[in-house]
Amino acid sequence: MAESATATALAHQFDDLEQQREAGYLGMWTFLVTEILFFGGIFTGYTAYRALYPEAFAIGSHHLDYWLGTINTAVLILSSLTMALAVHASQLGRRRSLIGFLAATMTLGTAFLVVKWFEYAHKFEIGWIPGPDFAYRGPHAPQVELFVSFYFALTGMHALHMVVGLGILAVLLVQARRGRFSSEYHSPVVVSGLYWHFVDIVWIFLYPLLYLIGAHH
Amino acid sequence: MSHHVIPRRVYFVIAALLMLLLAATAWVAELDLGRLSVVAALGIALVKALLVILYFMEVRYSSRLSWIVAGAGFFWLLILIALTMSDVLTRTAVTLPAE
Amino acid sequence: MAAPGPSQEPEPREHYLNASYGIRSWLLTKDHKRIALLFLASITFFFFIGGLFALMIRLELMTPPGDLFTSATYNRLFTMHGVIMVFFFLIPSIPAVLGNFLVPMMIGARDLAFPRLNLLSWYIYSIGGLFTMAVVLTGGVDTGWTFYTPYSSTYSNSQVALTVVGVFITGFSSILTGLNFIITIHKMRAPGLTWFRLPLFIWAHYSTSIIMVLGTPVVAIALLLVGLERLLHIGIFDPRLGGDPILFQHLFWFYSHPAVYIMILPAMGVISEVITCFAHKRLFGYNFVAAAAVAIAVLGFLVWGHHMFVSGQSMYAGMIFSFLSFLVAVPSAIKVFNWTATLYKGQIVYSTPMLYAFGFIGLFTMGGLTGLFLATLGVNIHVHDTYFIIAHFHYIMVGGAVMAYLGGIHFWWPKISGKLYPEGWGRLAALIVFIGFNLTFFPQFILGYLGMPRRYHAYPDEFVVLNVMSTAGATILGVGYLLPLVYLIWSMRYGKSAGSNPWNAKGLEWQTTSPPSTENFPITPVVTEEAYNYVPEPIGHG
Amino acid sequence: MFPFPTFPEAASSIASSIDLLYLFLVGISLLMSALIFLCIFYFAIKYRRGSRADRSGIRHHSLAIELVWSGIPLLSFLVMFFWGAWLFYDAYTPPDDALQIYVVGKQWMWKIQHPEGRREINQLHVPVGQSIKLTMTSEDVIHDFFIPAFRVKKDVLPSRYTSLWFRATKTGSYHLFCAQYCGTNHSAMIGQVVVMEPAEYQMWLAGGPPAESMAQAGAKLFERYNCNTCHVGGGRGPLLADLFGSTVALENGQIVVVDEAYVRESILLSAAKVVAGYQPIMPAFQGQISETGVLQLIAYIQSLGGDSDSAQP
Repeated sequence: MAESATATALAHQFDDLEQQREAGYLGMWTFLVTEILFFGGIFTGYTAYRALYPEAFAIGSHHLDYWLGTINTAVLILSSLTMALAVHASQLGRRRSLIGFLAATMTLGTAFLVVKWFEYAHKFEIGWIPGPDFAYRGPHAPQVELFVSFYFALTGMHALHMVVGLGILAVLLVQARRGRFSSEYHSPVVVSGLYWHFVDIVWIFLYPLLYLIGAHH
Repeated sequence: MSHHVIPRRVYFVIAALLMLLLAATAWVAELDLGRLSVVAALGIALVKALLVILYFMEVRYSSRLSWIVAGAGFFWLLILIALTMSDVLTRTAVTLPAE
Repeated sequence: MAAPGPSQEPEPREHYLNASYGIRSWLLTKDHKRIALLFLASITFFFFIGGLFALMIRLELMTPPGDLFTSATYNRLFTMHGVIMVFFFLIPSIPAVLGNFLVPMMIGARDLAFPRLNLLSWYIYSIGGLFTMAVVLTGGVDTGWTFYTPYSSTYSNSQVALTVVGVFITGFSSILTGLNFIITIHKMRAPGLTWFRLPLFIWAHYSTSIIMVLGTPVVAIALLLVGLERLLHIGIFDPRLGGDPILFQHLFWFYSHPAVYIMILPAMGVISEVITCFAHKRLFGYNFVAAAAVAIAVLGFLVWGHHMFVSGQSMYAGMIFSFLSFLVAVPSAIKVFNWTATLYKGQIVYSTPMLYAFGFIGLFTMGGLTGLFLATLGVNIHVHDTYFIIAHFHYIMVGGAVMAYLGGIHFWWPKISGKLYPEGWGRLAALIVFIGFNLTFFPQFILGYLGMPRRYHAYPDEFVVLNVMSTAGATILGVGYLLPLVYLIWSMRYGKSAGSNPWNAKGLEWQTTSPPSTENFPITPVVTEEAYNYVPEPIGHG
Repeated sequence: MFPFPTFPEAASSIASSIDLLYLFLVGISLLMSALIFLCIFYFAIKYRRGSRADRSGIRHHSLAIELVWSGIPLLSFLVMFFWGAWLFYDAYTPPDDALQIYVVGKQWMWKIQHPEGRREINQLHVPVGQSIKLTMTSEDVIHDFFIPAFRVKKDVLPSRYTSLWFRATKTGSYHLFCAQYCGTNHSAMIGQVVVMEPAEYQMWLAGGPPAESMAQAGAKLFERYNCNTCHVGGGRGPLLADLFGSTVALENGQIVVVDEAYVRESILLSAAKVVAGYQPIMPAFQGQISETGVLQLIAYIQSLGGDSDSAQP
């Protein structure tokens, strides 16, 4: 281990890099646990209302764009793959492929948000926005509005996490270009990777819960 | 976390599995399974999440403590949902499921 | 008796307080001890703001009609009192001040695992606090600290959104503190400091951190949804759409009941330290007291529905929650019995912190026992939402948590400031607080069973005598709280030098200088013995 | 003994049993706290620093003692739980012969209507010795109907019915409070429960401005909203005679009991639970009929016969 690199990377409160690395890893996991419960609050509401109003939730789900949801799921899974590869590159100290995979992850993440943008824009166009002007007037209208509220709360919160994730990746990218990371010191990449995968996992649950209720077509 | 570096091949295999499971989710949703379709959809999602957690997030190669931390999050979520539903589902005893 | 004399030992030339100067050295500090003092200043500010609101509430309630304030003002007073005291004083009180200062020192570490997050935690708290002060200055909020929907989401015409944002932000401060403690306690203990050698203060903070990390996000999202419903019509709790106001109560109490344990567990940790020191004896049943802390943290998450027995929650769920609530009372009882047993054959010194500890046990016992009344379904129907409940939770939160907080501040004041506080004044203040507290809140148990509902601006004439008693007690209590503020500040300048260990206490924090250096210990200490390994002194000594 | 009240009046059939449990808890609490306080005082004095008390044989742990002092409280807690749960069940399960009275809460008043038609505000007149069941709902926020002398209380929710029952045992006038904070004039949302002899109650019912019964008022609403075009013959909607309290099968195969909550939902959100064999063609009346109106319609449908006792959550 290079003496100078260790000295700059090691914070004074830790005894060695290993301790520091484990603390960072566990710290992020603990943070993700709070995130699980943060989304969990809305999921609990979703569970309760879906049990109470199954028909309304099916109607609401049928009106979502099934294909956009599916494509976005695939995009996010791919981005998780590139993120995992970025972490892998950082562990081996391969700077160029680290930069490449970080950029790929950001591209996929942005693609997800662009698709989301079009989905939201369409909802605004047809007036599927909770509130006094909610456009749907068919059967179960109030409860369908509840479903749409959940749709926006869940996907909005998820999109917000994506935006934060993109910000983190941007910082990593800059640092990677400056050569901050090495096979000894790459905790920030690993820890940010955990966050990115978590956001992916949330979507893995959102996809069937929002887009796939009841049989389609 | 450990110094263990997972071979790149593993990541590709996992990603391929995830894509397959995505196709499976979409396919299962087309079938008319009634109540079982929720179970199937969530079951597949759970498997996908586990794959991501164990391999992409490398929990499989980590200390027991990270297993506990990750597990605690889901366990507490289960507490929240289960006890809330113990109220919601029993509030009016008048709605009976069809036999 | 046994007040420590001035220390012969010279004060350290350089310590964390004089290591650097200037406002920047404080606002950009990463030293856990300085951050603790930043928190101390902020929460003291909020404590007296919240206390001021309490005093105004009590003044209004001196007479049956609502004659001092309008009902709209009165509703804002009790809401602001609750919001400030719960979210901006009680929850951060012991963890963010004493915990921040002591957790690294007690485990022989140089700092917390994430010092920058720790500083961030204080900034987040302060931003949340600024929002709350903005609410106070722009007309206040009138939903009660519980923010029940649909009143908060649709009907209230007050600063609900701003308040909700303030509380939401502050929640992250709490999460970061808890996260920091968990990682620090896991990863940074000194060599030889095994889990069952940890001081109980550490066990208490570990348990509290679990609750902070697991509970806070749920109330955060619940409040965020209320805010979104007000601002963007995301109507998840809107009954007109078939939304369920009781769902909000579930999400709210999933955190807010365990939040009581966020307040009381660290208090219990303080009491374990104080009692062992001033009984000069090892704690009776260490393993049970430690396990009880974790048990309270876990079981505490299973009982939230006891706030909703009359809310329209199903009868079946009510019974589950009642049963689980009784279970969580067992570990609390275990703790009280073990503290009492620790006194047996001890060498007890009636110092100020010990007086607070006695007060804590007494008041916490009464608070805990009246909690059983509330967990009992049949009785809960009658006392729910009456002054009985007000009295009960003040016995826990003020009689318990605040007594322990004050006891802890006195106990570690020599370590924090390097100075001794005036012992005579300390004991006097402890006595005044105890008397004032009981006079304020005991009559409220009777009022509650008589049926006086909480959050009432005006009340029927027959309740007046008990209310006057309560108000009289509140003024005494106010004096009791002002005294320490005065003499502790006084002692910072004029107090006698404390020396590194004025109480002859065990524990790593007493092995370093007072005040400690920025790095806490000159060399990392090695632990070779159990916690509280006090050796009985020969009889007749001292 | 004191120049102020220390114990509330007990004027309902369950009041004394709740008081008994309360006093049991007070007794246990006194016992426990006396035990702890005496120990603390005794130890603090006897073992003060410098005293010559014998301190030999100090122990720092004892599994047996720990088990005893966790086991005994646990047992007494179990007694409290079962006793409390049993009373809770009684207090919230109305008897079959209870007289129905309807309560609507709104900021900041209680609107009450008796089935015979007499209405009152912030006052509730009831006969002594007769079980009364209140069916309650709110027009805005959550309220809570609390009668301390009867030891009963229940939240009153918007868009939902909750119920409360009691049997008054003493004539007189008692406090009625709103116990769930409901906004600016929460503390003014109070009133009186007047318990009268049955004969007096009958006279009181007959007094006041001449009023039609709730069922009659409901029948008028039934006509005004043209409900009869579908629900009386015609076959487009279910017939309502002898319907209340029975069970019906829904489109999705569920079986529901036709109770207050179901009728309310079917009027306001008509498409929510359509009876099997009918089309969801009924307009939703949400926002058009007041909560009081809905209660009158329910009373009318009840008056058309059916087993009205069995239907209550």
